Amino acid sequence: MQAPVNYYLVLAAILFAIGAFGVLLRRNVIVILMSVELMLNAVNVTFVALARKAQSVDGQVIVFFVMTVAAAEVAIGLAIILANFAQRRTVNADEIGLLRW
Amino acid sequence: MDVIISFCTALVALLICLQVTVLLLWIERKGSALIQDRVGANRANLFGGLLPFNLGIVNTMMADPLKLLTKEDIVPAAADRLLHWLAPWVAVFPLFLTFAVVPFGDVIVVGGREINLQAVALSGGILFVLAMVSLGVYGVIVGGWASNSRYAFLGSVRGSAQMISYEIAMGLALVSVVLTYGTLDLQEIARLQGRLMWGVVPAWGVFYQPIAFVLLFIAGIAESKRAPFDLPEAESELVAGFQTEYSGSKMSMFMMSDFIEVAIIAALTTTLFFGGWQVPFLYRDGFHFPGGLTVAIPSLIVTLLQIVSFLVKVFVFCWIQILIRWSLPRLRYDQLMAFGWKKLLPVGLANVAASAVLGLLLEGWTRT
Amino acid sequence: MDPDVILFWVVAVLSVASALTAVLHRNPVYCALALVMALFQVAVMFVALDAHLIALLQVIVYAGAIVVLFLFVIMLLSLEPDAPPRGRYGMRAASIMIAVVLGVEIGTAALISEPGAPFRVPFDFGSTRMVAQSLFTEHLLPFELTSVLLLVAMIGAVVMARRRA
Amino acid sequence: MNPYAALLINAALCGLVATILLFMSRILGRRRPSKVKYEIFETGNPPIGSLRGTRFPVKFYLTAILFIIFDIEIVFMYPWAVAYRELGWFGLAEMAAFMGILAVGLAYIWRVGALEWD
Repeated sequence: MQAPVNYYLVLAAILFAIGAFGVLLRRNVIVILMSVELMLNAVNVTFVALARKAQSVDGQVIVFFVMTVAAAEVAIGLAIILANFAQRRTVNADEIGLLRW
Repeated sequence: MDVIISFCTALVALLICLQVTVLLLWIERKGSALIQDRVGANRANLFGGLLPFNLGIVNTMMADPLKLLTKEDIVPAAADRLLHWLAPWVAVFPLFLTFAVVPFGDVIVVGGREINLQAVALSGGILFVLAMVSLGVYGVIVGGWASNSRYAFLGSVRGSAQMISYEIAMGLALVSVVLTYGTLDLQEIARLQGRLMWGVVPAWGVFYQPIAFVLLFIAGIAESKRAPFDLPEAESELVAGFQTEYSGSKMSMFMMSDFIEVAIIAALTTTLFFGGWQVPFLYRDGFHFPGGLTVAIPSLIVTLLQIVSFLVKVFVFCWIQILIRWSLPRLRYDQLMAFGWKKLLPVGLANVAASAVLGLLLEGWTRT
Repeated sequence: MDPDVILFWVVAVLSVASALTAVLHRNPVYCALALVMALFQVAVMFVALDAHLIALLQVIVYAGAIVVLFLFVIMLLSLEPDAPPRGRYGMRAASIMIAVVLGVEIGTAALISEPGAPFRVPFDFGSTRMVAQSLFTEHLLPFELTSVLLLVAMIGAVVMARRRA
Repeated sequence: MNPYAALLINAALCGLVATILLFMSRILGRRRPSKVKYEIFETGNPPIGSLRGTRFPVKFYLTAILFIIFDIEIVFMYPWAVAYRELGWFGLAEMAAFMGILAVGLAYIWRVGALEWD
């Protein structure tokens, strides 16, 4: 692998920005969660790229934990969305507003 | 040169996959007839039946796919066109690819060049198989959703829930296999099974991991969505499940994906539990029987024997799956889920724990 | 041109395109499928960066599980495609601005950081055994905490889902 | 040869075959469009209403979520399984604790009845 690690770091930054853009722009909570996933993945790429640069496998191990957090986040996040949808019939972030019901 | 060799092995892997699938189609027809005591498909013939004899197997194998491929292709007006087209492709592609990592022979040396009879020698072979099988869900989900039909939708929701439920049992079975061999490489696993236990019994995985074998086989059958786990396409309830709105070659691709999954499960059980391409007592230079009897065999024949042994084993397991498919009634949905979550999952976890403890204990004993 | 650099550009174009689709498409199902595409590209990046185990696990976990859950929820709620966005131009402009600034900022930080000379990594870098050694010895505590996190997620999801069932 | 290059060749080949298969009916099959043919199949009845808007039991969703949790657990088990001989009893104890905590979760959801389908 000869493509400099920095290339991948920049690509990760772009993906992270796209994810952040989605979180800010979209009103559909499910799509917002997807954008968060994208951001987490961009971070994973950064970890792995830096792990390679530092020649330490730690960065790869952290990806495991990020994956776990992502899975837990999606599970709980979607559970909340579902419970909320049952109550209010909407997935629009503007209309959900309050976290209490 | 490397590229050409790689292309050839890839082609062989794909052809094995396609041929096994087509053969399965025939075996399914004739086998079901055998089981139900009837003659089975015997009408397909060339030139409108002018030939005095029936061409049998070739006929069915040719006629069935040809018929399906020349049907009209229908996309319902209410469907999501792009996804409707995408779904069969997504259903078939990862399954085709799975065969690339299954070794169908040992590494052979031709003209001073080592050729691995495994299209892709991936070090994480088992994980690759698991990943590709887990991608099979997409064909079902996308197909059912894109059709915009109630039957298709119900079938796809049922189907995907079933597939992911049994994937866990499958994953656990694979973990215990990895515990036994200590590697994720399928070729390595096949090679390790060439040893002998106590000098007599071939060290096949099934002797080390019988429970994992049963788990993997059951989970695999559920994964292939065939009876007794054929709820996603239960004819009597859901017409054809997620493939209701498909016709022609797209429908045949969904059908094919089921058959390929049958073949994959057979290939996987063969590789992990029944020695892969190994023939008992056959080594690179010929047979070495435990009594001291030795039969020398040229290496080309050895390779051929190994490939044939792999294919024979695969067909045996395909046949067992077809036997099961035509013998058992369909489960109810609650039974299906309860079986996956309340039986297979705890058994799988217990099996992993037990094999880990036993493995370490046995290793301690052999060391002292 | 070096095949690795070609690979990088292919992956870069594909991943950015699919990420944009995932973020911008109005139909949530398409978003989810584009997200799978983007996550695949990430898996390819992992392979290129010698993280072979992680790459396969990425496909199993993200494509095989997480996005399936997304699709499930979208299907279970039978969501219509979102209405085209109306008004809120300020908000939209602001989010584009923020995203661009963020990307440029992190991107330059990455670029001006010590130039990445191609390293020779050990032959088995990123191998399963190596990752396992690190994961189960050095990172023992986070690993055990992970199980607690998963337990909480499991219980939480069941409680939330059964609330209305 | 790099296995990933081989994988790429394989993927190209498989993708090509799958694509050819996909378009086979368009090429070989004849087309006789009619209105009824393009309707959704509902055993002969004209379809009523739209599918979009009907919802499904939350059970399916719960299955998917439990699947994710156990999938992650299995993902952690693979590296351990590969290296467990080197890790020895210590690694086994770690994994036992990990599995034990998740087994508690399994017991809980079992007790609560989240695994029941009626």
